[in-house]
Amino acid sequence: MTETFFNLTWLIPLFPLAAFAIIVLWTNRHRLLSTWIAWIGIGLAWILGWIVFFQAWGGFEELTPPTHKYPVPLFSIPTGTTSLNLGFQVDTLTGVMLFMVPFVCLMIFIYSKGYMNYGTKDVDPRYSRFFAYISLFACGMLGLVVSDNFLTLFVFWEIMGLCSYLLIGFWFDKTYPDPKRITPKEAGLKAFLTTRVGDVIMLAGMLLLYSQVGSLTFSDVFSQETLEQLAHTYAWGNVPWATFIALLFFGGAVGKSAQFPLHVWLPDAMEGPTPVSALIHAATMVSAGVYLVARSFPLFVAVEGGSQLAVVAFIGAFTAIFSSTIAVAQNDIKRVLAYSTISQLGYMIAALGIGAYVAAVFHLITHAFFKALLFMGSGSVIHGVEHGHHHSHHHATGPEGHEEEGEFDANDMMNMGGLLRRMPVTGWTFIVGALALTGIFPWAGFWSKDEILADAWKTFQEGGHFGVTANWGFFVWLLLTIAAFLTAFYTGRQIFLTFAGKPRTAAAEHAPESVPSMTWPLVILAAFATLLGLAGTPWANQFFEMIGESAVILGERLAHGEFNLVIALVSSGVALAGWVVAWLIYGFRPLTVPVDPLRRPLGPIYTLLENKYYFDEIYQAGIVRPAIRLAQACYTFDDKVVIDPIVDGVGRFGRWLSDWLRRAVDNPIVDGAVNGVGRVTTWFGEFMRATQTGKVQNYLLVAAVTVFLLVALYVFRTYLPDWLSALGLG
Amino acid sequence: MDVPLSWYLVVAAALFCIGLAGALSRRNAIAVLMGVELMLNAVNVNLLAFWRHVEVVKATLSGQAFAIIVITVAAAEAAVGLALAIALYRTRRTVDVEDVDLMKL
Amino acid sequence: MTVSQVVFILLSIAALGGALGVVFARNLFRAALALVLSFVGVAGFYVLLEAEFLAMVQILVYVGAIAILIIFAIMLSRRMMSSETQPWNEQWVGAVVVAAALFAALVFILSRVDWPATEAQVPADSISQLGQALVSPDFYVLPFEVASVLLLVALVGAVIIAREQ
Amino acid sequence: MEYLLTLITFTPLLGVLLVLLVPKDDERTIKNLGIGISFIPLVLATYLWFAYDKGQSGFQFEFIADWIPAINVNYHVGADGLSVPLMFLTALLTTLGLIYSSYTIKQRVKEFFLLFLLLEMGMLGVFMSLDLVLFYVFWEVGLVPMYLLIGIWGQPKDRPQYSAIKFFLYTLAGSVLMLLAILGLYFYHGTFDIVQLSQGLGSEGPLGLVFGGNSALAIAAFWAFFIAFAIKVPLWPFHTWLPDAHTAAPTAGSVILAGVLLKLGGFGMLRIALPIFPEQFKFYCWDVPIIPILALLSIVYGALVCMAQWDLKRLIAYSSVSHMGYYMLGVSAAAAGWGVSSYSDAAAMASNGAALQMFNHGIITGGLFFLVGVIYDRAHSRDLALMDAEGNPLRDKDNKVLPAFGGLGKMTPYYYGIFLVTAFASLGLPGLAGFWAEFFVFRGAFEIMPWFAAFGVLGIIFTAAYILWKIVQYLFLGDFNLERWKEVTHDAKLTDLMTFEKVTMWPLVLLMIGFGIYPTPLVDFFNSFAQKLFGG
Repeated sequence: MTETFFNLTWLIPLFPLAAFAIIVLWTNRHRLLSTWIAWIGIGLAWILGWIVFFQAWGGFEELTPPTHKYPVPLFSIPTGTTSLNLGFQVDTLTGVMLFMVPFVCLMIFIYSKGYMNYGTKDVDPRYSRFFAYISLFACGMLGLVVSDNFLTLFVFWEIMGLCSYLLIGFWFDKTYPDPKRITPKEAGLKAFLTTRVGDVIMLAGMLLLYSQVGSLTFSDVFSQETLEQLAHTYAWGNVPWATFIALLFFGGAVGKSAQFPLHVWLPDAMEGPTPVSALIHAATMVSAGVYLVARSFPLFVAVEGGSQLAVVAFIGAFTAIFSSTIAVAQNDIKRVLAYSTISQLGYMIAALGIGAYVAAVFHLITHAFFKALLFMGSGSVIHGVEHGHHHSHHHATGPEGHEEEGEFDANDMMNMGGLLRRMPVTGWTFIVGALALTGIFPWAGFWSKDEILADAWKTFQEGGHFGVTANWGFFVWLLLTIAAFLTAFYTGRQIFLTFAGKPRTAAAEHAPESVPSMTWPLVILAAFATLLGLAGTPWANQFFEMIGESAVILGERLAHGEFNLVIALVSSGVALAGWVVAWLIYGFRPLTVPVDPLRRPLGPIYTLLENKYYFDEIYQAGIVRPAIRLAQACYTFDDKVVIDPIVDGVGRFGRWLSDWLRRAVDNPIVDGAVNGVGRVTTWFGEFMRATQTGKVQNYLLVAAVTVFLLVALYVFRTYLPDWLSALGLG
Repeated sequence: MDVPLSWYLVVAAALFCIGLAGALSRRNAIAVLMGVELMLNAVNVNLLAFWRHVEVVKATLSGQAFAIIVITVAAAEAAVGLALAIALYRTRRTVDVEDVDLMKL
Repeated sequence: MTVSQVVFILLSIAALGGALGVVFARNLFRAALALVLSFVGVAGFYVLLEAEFLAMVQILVYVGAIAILIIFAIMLSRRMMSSETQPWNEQWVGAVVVAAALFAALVFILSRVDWPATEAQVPADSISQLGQALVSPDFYVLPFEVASVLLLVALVGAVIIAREQ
Repeated sequence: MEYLLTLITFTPLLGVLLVLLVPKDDERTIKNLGIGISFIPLVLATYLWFAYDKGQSGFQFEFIADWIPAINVNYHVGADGLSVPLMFLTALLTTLGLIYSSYTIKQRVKEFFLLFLLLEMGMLGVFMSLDLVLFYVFWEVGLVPMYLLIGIWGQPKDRPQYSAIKFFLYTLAGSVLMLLAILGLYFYHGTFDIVQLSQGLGSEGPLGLVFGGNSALAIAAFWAFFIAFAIKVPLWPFHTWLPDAHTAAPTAGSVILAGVLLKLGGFGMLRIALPIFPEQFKFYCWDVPIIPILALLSIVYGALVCMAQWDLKRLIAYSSVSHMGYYMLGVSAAAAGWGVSSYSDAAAMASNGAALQMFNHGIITGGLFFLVGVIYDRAHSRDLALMDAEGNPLRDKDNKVLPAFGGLGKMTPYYYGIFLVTAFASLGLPGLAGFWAEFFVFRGAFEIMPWFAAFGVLGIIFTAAYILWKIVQYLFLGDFNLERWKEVTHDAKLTDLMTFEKVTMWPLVLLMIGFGIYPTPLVDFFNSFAQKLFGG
């Protein structure tokens, strides 16, 4: 197979970019046209992306070096005598990302048409702009995966950050009567600033890497010699540059993938429209952090047994369990999924931390499909409930119609119930997604999650690769297994609260099924969520075949756990247990009142979980408010107390000095003399005034007299001595 | 040279002083202007006399050139002066400089 | 007494007499005619000084242009010619005294200086030399040009001033 | 060709003379004439941009003529990679400023256009000067028009006289120091020629060491130049004239002030202070790192002060302090890397970044001031929140600040879009022009002075915070409240961008996006300059 299409890879992100530009500049007023332009943009990207993917799957036999395929420089920037080359590349990691990203994007683009109420009277006033933004976002994500260097990767990374900001704050005019509830505009700001912290750390790492290596191109950075050099030169003490830079990169991943402690932005990002949540905050952007760690994995493993992998494993595993506990006590259907996302990203990060590279990437891909499915399902539910609410509100005659507009929260699972009957397609696809998420055989999540757990267990049993110690393997396995139980529990809780039982509000009672443009993507994604796992079964692991090759540089050391029946049974058992517990609490006796039955027995722990361990409050009090206070102090210092007063003081001193000089020196002495002259002049002027007749000949006469006097003066000066001597007086 | 330099100078001085007296004493603006013309003529006589008796040795022509410039200025002055006189006459029906003392407020 | 000296004395009489006529004539028109006489006398001086070109210029510009201009001006404002008012102002005594005193002082100084006399001849091509000097960048082209600009400005100015509003 | 620079610089003077001839009631002619004339330097500067050979590092379009031969002052002009983009920037911002002002300046139109063109001449002259006296003369020429622009056309409530005097005296104080240093250089070396002075002062150069190795004199002269330029940049703690001047100046004046006048200081650092006093500059950046510390303070402190501002224009003025701090950090890193062969590329990158920061700050902050002018022209108010008498924001019962505007994103989407691009360019979003400057500054700094760089990147976070939190959120986000708008603006009409405002903004936006995506043409210029200074 020829590699012709690899040369066109750089076009993939340009299609959505063109769509963005066209919509913003020209077709903003025309909704249907904008929709189609966005669809065509992402559709072309999808077609080309899959062509490239299948070619990459076919292999790169004749190309060397084997890891970073097809680096093509697009342009360069001069940097002193050298220059910085930027371009794109294709390798198998890029390939699988190109399999997942444009396809999921396409599904979500199609879904968005219905979600933004195209063709109804409720159509969003900024409908076209929404498609422009998500097109730009798609450009960012696709650009990220085809970059051949850290710089353009960072550029697209930040463009996604921008889109995330714009899309979370898409309904920036929304306000809530509850002042404590975060509004979309604040959520957008919070997301941008929080990820910015991680980005800056990553930028620092990138710049240090650039300083050390002199290049940012992957093939240069990940060459064997460079890695050796980075592993054996030291930033300070005994911290090698490789470790230090890898940790800084991980900082970026923590921000983008919402890992502890920078996880706070993701749940609030659910204020954005649901397709955004599905697209950015589940399927693609948040997995960019994982992608970054996977992409720079050679750097992470350059130092055998360094602390960087331990940090990654710890953060990942801790985040996985930490956020799944929070998810248990959330009532907002999207927030549950948000915490679930954080938790699943934790899985991937933890997998990378123990060297389970392939398993992490595999989970990234499967997770993208089923989490997008879940989010879009939840969006469909919310959409339905909102319509049901409007419907009941407008047509209600009974007392239930008197709910205050605005008080009603369509996201709240306590307001739902019994929706499976009202929205069958949404309901069943949601359940498929939930099964995939919880890792029930044979759905996709089972295979990918199981591979991570098996790898962790294997690390515990046989010792890890890359110097990961066996105990880390156990630690990760244990935490992830507990997290698997919690995942099943909160997912089950979600299903039972939403779909089972009887509707708890009039809104849920009247919720209609969504339009076909919303349900069809659900069905397609459900199919993928069911079947995709078969790509990575232990018996025919196509996925490993493909991805494993992209990490050949890691040599024989790449972890690949064989299928371990015991582990599979344990994790499946744990997951089933979670479902069962959820059923016992929420499904066996469906809720009739909107109060969680766990609230009372868990008491303060439930409050703690409900308030997300008070992280927002801690950050607010510990970082945001001190920063604002510091800013205020600086301004006071600047304008009121020190700097400007000094400047003004110097000015005032100058004025005082001149004033003093005027009073002490000028007035009595200089001015006295001047005034004297002035008085004489006045007197003389009075006298001379008489001579001012205004007649020109008078003046002329004075001039003539003067001339005469001057001549006479000359005569006297020259000849007076002669005359005197002639008179005998000399 | 038959006519000594001093003769010219004395005549020029006389011409100048007569012109001066005219400029100072006539009431009519045009007559004043005529006096001024006489003074300028006296200057020219001086310039050319000095040229003939002093400068001609150096074979340069400053005196003549100066004289031409002076004539030019005189012509310009006469043109503007007469224009003023006519304008004055038109607006105030007089050309008596005694009556023109607008400069004194 | 050479011929030149006799001619000089005659010319002096014409020039100074004309000048006195300008100052003392009651009738303005006559004063203007006396001015012409004086100008012609001065032109004669120039001939004596072997500055023939200047003599011609004197005749052309002063007699031909300025004097005629003055006469025109006098005739344009006819009432000026009437001599019912005193032609001299009240400071005429002072003017005469100052003029006389200045003349005395000047003559005194002139008498005290030993004036040089030269036997050098005026070069035959002095007129062409003068022409070249006037337009040569090494000599007088700048004053020459400035003078022409001055004439232009005076021309424009005179027209604007004298124009009917 | 050798007259090109002279032509560019003095065409505005021709414009001044022509505007003088137009009667002052004929405002239409004055405006058209002023704008038309200002296009000539713009076209010529664009021509210069393309005619300049980026492959060479020396001065091009050089022209030298006697000016005051008695003291060896020459009319010596020339362009290199540093000055060409800045001249283009100056010409562009002047034209845009005049276009904008022709719609917004209502009183004393003739004087305004006249002074503006005079100002342009002064600024262009500084960029082309290669003789210290010429440099100094142009430097001062720019001062007076700006003083008058602030003083006459300032808003009465912003204390324009105070601000103008402060601006004038502050800059003049620096100028006096600079003049003394220029005279010192002349008395010692006998020349005012920048090229000779900056080539000659290495130990092998024809002029020997600066001041013959007399370090006390050299240090004094260095600081004299440095402070003069630092005031103009402005570097903390010499910055307090800036917020006042910006606040008081009319919109186009603020644009020029931020877009070009600040660059004069930056230009001086790279044209004079660094090439003539490299050892001294290096000493205070590396051995005794005073200058990078001041740069860091400018960055972080400037950004923090922004967060405490409620006056939009003042906020952006302080953001200039912060942004020019990045510039200064780049210059310090470049100076610290001067003469060390292993740092030659890093120093070149830092210098490229600094120069890029000058250019980008010019288009971005210039654009921001235009955009502030847009809202000010409509609302006649710049406060982001409702303020009490002491100048503190009012709060509602939930202790939330009451925004004065809000929701403009919904009402004026065009304005919002343009503002958003400019704001994100300002916070250094990759893909827009501002990023590359920060990237290269930090790239150089991380290699040469990593600790300073590490502190400096904190500024990026604060920058994002004040721009998104303070500006974008308070102006555009939230719901539009018609009652409050009427109360704040006394029933003014709210319209989206008008054509002349779009005409003014689009060139800048296109430059931001264009150089954000493909910065190479611009970096080529600066790199050719950096190669001359740091090239191996």
